[in-house]
Amino acid sequence: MSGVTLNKVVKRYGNVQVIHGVDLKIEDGEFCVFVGPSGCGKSTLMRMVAGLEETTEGRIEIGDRDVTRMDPAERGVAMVFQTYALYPHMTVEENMGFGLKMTGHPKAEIKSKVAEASRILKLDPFLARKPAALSGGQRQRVAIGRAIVRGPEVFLFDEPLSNLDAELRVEMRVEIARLHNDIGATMIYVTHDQVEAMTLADKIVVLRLGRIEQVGAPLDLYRDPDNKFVAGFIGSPAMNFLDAVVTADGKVEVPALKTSVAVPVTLPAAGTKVILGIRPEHVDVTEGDALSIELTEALGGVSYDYIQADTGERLIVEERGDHRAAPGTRVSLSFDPGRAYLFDADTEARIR
Amino acid sequence: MSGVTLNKVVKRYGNVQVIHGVDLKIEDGEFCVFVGPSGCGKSTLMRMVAGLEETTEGRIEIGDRDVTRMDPAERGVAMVFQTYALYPHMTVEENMGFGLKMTGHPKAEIKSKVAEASRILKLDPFLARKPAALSGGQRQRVAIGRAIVRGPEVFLFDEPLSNLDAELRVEMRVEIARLHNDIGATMIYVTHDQVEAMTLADKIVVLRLGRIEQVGAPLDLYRDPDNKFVAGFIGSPAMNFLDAVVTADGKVEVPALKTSVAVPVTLPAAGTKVILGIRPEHVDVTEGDALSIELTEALGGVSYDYIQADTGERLIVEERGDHRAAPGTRVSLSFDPGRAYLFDADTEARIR
Amino acid sequence: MTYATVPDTHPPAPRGWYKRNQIAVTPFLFLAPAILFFAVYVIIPIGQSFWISLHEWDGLGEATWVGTANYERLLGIGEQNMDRKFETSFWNNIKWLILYLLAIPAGLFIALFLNQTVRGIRVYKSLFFFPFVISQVVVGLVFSWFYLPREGLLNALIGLFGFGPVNILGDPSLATYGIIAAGLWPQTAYCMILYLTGLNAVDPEQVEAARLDGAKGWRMLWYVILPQLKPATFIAFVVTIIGALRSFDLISVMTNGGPFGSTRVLSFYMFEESLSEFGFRMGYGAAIAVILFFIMLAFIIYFLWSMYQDERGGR
Amino acid sequence: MFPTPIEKRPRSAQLSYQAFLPLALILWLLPLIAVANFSIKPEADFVNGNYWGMPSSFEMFSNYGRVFFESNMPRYLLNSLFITVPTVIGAVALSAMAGFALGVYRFKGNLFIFFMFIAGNFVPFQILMVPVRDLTIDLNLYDTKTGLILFHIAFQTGFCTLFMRNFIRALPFPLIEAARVEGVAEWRIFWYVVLPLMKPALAALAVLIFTFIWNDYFWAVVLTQGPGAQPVTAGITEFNSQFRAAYHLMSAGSIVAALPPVAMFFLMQKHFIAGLTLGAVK
Amino acid sequence: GSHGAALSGDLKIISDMSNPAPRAVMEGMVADFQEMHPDLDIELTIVDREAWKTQIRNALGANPPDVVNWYAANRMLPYVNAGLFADVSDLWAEPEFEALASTKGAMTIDGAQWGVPYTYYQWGVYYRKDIFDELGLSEPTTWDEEKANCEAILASGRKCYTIGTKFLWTAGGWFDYLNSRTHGYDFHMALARGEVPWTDDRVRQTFANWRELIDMGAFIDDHQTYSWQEALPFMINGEAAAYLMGNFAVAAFRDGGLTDDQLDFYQFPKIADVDYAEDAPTDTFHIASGAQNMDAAKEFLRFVVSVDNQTKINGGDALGQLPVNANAEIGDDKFLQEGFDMLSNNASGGIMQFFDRDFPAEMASVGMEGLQEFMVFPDNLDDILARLEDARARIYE
Ligand SMILES: Nc1ncnc2c1ncn2[C@@H]1O[C@H](COP(=O)(O)OP(=O)(O)OP(=O)(O)O)[C@@H](O)[C@H]1O
Ligand SMILES: Nc1ncnc2c1ncn2[C@@H]1O[C@H](COP(=O)(O)OP(=O)(O)OP(=O)(O)O)[C@@H](O)[C@H]1O
Ligand SMILES: [Mg+2]
Ligand SMILES: [Mg+2]
Repeated sequence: MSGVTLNKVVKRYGNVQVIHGVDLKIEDGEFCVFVGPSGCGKSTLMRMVAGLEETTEGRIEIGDRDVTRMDPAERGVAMVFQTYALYPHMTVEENMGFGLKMTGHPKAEIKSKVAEASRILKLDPFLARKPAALSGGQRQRVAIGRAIVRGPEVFLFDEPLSNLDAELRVEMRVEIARLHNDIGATMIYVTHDQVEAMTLADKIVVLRLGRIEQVGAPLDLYRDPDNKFVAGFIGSPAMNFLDAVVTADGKVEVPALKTSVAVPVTLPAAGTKVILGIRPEHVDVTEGDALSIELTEALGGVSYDYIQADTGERLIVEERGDHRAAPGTRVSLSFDPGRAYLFDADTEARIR
Repeated sequence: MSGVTLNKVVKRYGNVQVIHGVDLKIEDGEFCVFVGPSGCGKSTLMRMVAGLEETTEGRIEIGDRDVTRMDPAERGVAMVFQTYALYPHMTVEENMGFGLKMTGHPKAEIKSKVAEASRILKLDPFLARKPAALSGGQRQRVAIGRAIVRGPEVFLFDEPLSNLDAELRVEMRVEIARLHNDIGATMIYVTHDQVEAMTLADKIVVLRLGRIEQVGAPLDLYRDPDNKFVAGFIGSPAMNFLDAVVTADGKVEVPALKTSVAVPVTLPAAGTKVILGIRPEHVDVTEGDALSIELTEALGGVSYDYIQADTGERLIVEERGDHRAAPGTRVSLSFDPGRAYLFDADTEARIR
Repeated sequence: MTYATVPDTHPPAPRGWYKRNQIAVTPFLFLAPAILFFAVYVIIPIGQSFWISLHEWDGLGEATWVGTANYERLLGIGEQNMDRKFETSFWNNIKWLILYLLAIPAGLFIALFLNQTVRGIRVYKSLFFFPFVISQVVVGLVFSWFYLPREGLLNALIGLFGFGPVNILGDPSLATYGIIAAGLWPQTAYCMILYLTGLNAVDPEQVEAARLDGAKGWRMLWYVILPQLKPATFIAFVVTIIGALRSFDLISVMTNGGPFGSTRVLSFYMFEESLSEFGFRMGYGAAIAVILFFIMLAFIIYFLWSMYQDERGGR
Repeated sequence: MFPTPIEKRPRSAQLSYQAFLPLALILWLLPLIAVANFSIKPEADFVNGNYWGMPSSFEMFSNYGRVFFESNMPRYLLNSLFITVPTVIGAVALSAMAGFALGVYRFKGNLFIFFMFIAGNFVPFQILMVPVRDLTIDLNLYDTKTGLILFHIAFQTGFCTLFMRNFIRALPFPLIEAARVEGVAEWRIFWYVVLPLMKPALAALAVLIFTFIWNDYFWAVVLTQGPGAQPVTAGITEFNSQFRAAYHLMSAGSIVAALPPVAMFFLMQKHFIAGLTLGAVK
Repeated sequence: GSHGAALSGDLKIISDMSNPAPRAVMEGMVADFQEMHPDLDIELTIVDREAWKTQIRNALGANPPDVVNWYAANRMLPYVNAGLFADVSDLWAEPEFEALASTKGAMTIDGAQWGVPYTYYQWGVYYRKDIFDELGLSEPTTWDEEKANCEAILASGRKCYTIGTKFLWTAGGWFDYLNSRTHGYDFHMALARGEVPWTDDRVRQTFANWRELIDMGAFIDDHQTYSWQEALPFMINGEAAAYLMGNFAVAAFRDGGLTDDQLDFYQFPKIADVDYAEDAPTDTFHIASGAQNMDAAKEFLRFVVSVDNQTKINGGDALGQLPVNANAEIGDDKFLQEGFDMLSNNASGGIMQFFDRDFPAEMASVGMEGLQEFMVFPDNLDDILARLEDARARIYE
């Protein structure tokens, strides 16, 4: 068993607390993605699992072992860094074999393990090259290969793809997904990228200011966010938020849209201020005079309308097919009230 | 008039020719985007317009002036660099006014021009700061401001947004579009990013190995690519390409799909090898047994199926709504043959 | 000097020659003073030294052409013996070259020791750098007192452990080592500062990756840190070699070449032959300098070659 | 960071490190401490063989007073200052310009000229001795500060140019291109864009050159004589003969001679390290 | 001549009289001369004596000073040959200079005179009278007495002789005496002129004599690390009993705290039956041939050798050395009197200028290095002599 369990884990730098008692259970073989805004503590948390940062309080277990105070090398984890952190003076082969060499494995074993990993990652033609002679994607693969070779129980990835260009990012993302399918090890993955989080994760952990906001499967978070923060964070383009107020007749009045909608949730008292959230892909543009189109971006298969309400609020609407409305056009918007979300204006908690 | 005209423009570094006689006319006030794979010469071409690289052969005109041998300073162009290239020791205000100061403009004039630009770009609160105290997006705005202040005829942008994170990139992209609307100057823009190219451009220039592959409006390129390279380059995810062969009955047989389709174009002789292209958004997954789903990525509003044919060829299919097919499922694919493209297997030219 | 190129559609005003060729001409204007100085004081004198080395000249009167006689005498070509002083100087130079390199590991060691972030560490770093800032003349004096045969601190210290007094600078078999040790002191400080700056630039993620890979202590140092310190090592190597071949001040202050010439090195010998109290053999001295120059040339070429390799990747 | 930051090690390791640090420093600086000790001793201590013990009486003021008032030391110090400061300014200015030309422009012979500077800098300078001495005499600059300054500037330019050029190379080139596109004349790019960014390098070089020149002995002996122009390194030999084996005075003199570069280093050390990092060990 | 005529302009003097007593003398001389010629602008530079030995050449190049210090005999030969010293034979033709006749030879090259002496001094053995008294010893006159004395001193836990050979020339003094006492002045000078091979048995005999002392342990240890000044404390502290040195050392002894009761002097004893030859080096002033103010320079030289000045500067409270002008009074200092007496009456063999002035420069340099080595490693003698012989063959060719 090699799941990872965090138990009331706390990290302090001097007096500054950056991780506030995180509890988390990652199952054996699970692909867990940490997301959250910059500075929320994603990297710190991962590095605590790796042993690169000391854990101030709490316990970290890998499998059944308490690793809280262990050396990084003894934890059975491997890490892939954002900058790859390849040793520039070693060849690809030496890079991959370095960990085994340090732990005193016989040469023949190292060779066969490296060969195996390079086969999986299609790195054979580059084994004798130095990292400087590789492209970004190849370097990234070497970094992963270096992790694989050591046969760790847990893989850690800290924004492994953010230094690659868009095309390669897609390619490597698919490769990492395949890798997880193939070797089935537990993986923890930090990313900024919506798409990576949604597509790779078995479980997404949304962090904010050193605390967990919500944990769940990607589509669960997408469909059923616990609060405005998670709702706004998951999904791209981000959910539109509009100020609204509960009316006496059990509806929600949205000034920006110049209409009221009947959202099927247990509404608070009339007059309560709420926030209505609706995703760009769930809104349709209809003829009307409520709002005006500011700008339209057509990407071929899909296009985005940037719409400004007379209240000054802005929305994005996604349209399928290839059309391009002229800026300045007046329109109305319609959507299925069942796909709208309501949040408390103060606590930002979801109203269900 | 300040369009830009390139006339048989050639660039050689020593013996290596990197631009092979490019002819291009950019109209006054047009937003022209250069795209192409890395190393194809986008930056080189733009820097030749700026005068930062010498033009080996050919002529470059801005408006009516032949600028081919002019110093950068005299061409009336302004450039925004990928790394912003702000002067770190000067405040925002000094950065923006530096060019004018150096060319001997009176102080009052500089001040008013800088004020105007910073108003447009909402930089007023930061005028007294040094670049180090600004966020990435703000720095990018200062770089643009510096370009605006000089009132150039032509703006040049070399991947101006690639150092920003995803969210900011979207924001700044919209801002650049607004800027172009507002000041209406000629702009040349280099990018790797599909979305930027599609949304910003009046005209996209697709480059490959120092040659122009196709020039046209974004949706024209999307709908009507001249060759396989352009078809594959424009649109995201990229178009799927499948080996096919013309049959005697005027259809096209696609082994990967285990079917033949009647593509409404002038077909070459039966037996000719062709390539069939179809965009992920134009394919539907139906029940069947022709191919198998390898992997599914659900992003919430949209999901992608990675599908492998028995021939080994791979396809991506975009599906709306949130579903997630289990890997391994056998399926068939259907699409409107009118949306398919055919390319010559050898020349890769479009068959129309 | 200001001129206005308002970017507008007016045809540009006719421009001066300089303005038209600004980018091509500027580098030479900027280089001119440096090149002038350098040529007059360095490049041309090197040639002149070659020329002088082919003459016999007392530095006062007329020079007489003697061809390669000076070199033949130095190297013992023909029936004469090799110049003994030259031989001693040469081997001493070799000792300097080899032993001086100890400054590199020593500097690295101290740099590693000081590469921490405790309170006041900056002051410590500066104080450790101290010896480098001090003139070699003073270092030489200090060490010659340190070595004094009777009153020297060194003898006081080894006396504590029951060892008899040694007269390091008076013993021809030890004197050179004693001077080298004195030279190592500031040189180690120099290497230390180079390594400290080098350690600053070590990629922390690589260190972390290596920690995950199970590398620790010496093995971390050897396999991961040292390769990253290569640029620092390179510079340290270069400055140490230069320092070793130039070792003049220390010898002149500490032993003046003695006892009976046992601490001479080539640079000192050439000074002695051409400009010292009894030295009136400019040609001979120049010949020694030329030989020293050729030894150095090996290092210069090595250095330039490495730089050239680096440059080929650059813009 | 390597080695492992001490604050991540056990408390005991931290304490012993903190304790060992001053100890190591004392050992390292032992020769200097001894000299400092010498310089405040009365002459009697040396007669009585009390070389290394505590001073029997505290004679700092009288010893240093004699250095300043009974010898040419003050003149030598001033000479050193008047030699060192113009040299630093000259060498830094020349090499900043040369470094700019070599670092920014692509032209034929760029690398050749650059390598010439490097090679010249690594030449054993004794080879220059005779011709430079003759040249200086011919220029009527023998035994003048100007003669020394001119030579030092020329010789240091090699090293400084290497340093400056590498530093400028490490600057983002688009900064220069941006200025060019903005219509800034080349020399103004140097003055307004490049020079301000080179401040750390200028500071680091200034400190290095200051120490090099201040401590120069060889050329001082070759190109000057007497307190009219000689710097303190050469002057100290006169001083030493004047006071023969008076260790207390010689020590005081040595310390006085060593102090200015030390002060310079302490004042500039922040920039010094920053500049070195970028220039030498990039 | 311009006797008494008003002098004006600049007069640049570089002097190597840098030790405390000579320094004061030099400054005093310039002050006196200044007083005599108030319109003259005198610029005096005093340079370290050791450093001056290398700097003089640079100084005499372009833009030279008017007057410089140097040494007589062979030591001035290169500068005379190079035409850097002005011919001052006209001065020597003046009647006042007849009183300098005894030093004329040392100032003469190619029949002309190239400078004037300002002082000379005897060499001899300075010793601690109090220690001799304590041990019941008396001044030795023969080699055997010398050795016997030394035995006694050694037995008392002291060294016989202090010496500092770091700058080599002190060993030259020992050789001058040992060689001339063993084989006579003429042989010594023949050796200096390169007419005798260093491997000659007679030379070996000289070294054999020297070795007797070395093997006894007569010299202080580690002398190769000390300059002559650094060797002084050994005698001042009573760790060594004697110092073979020039008379200029007396001032230093006195500075070091030795009283005239403790300090005494004897002539280097007889070894073989040859006439005594004595080292009495002459220090000199010269005019650079490029001097700007030749009149003033010559006047200064006249002043230097004048009777009054000679009396004044060589007095016991000044240099404490011997005047070069026969009409000058010799200081009433006991060492001066003894020395003058010795040189006048007991140096019938001849006057030597000193090793580094009698031997050509290059030979002197190689030779003194060999002497120093011999003093530390007497067993290396054969090798040393072979080396010196090698040098002799080349240098005098
Ligand atoms: N050594 C340190 N000392 C003090 N605070 C630190 C230190 N390292 C990190 N922090 C703080 O801890 C918080 C979490 O940092 P962390 O790097 O984990 O964020 P992150 O979520 O990975 O951000 P990003 O997405 O930008 O990588 C930040 O507020 C950061 O300022
Ligand atoms: N100084 C140079 N010498 C030789 N070849 C060069 C030089 N600069 C660029 N090249 C070559 O010119 C070609 C075009 O380079 P350019 O920088 O214009 O590509 P790009 O399209 O901008 O690529 P990217 O998207 O990576 O920025 C490349 O193949 C490059 O290797
Ligand atoms: Mg992070
Ligand atoms: Mg580019």
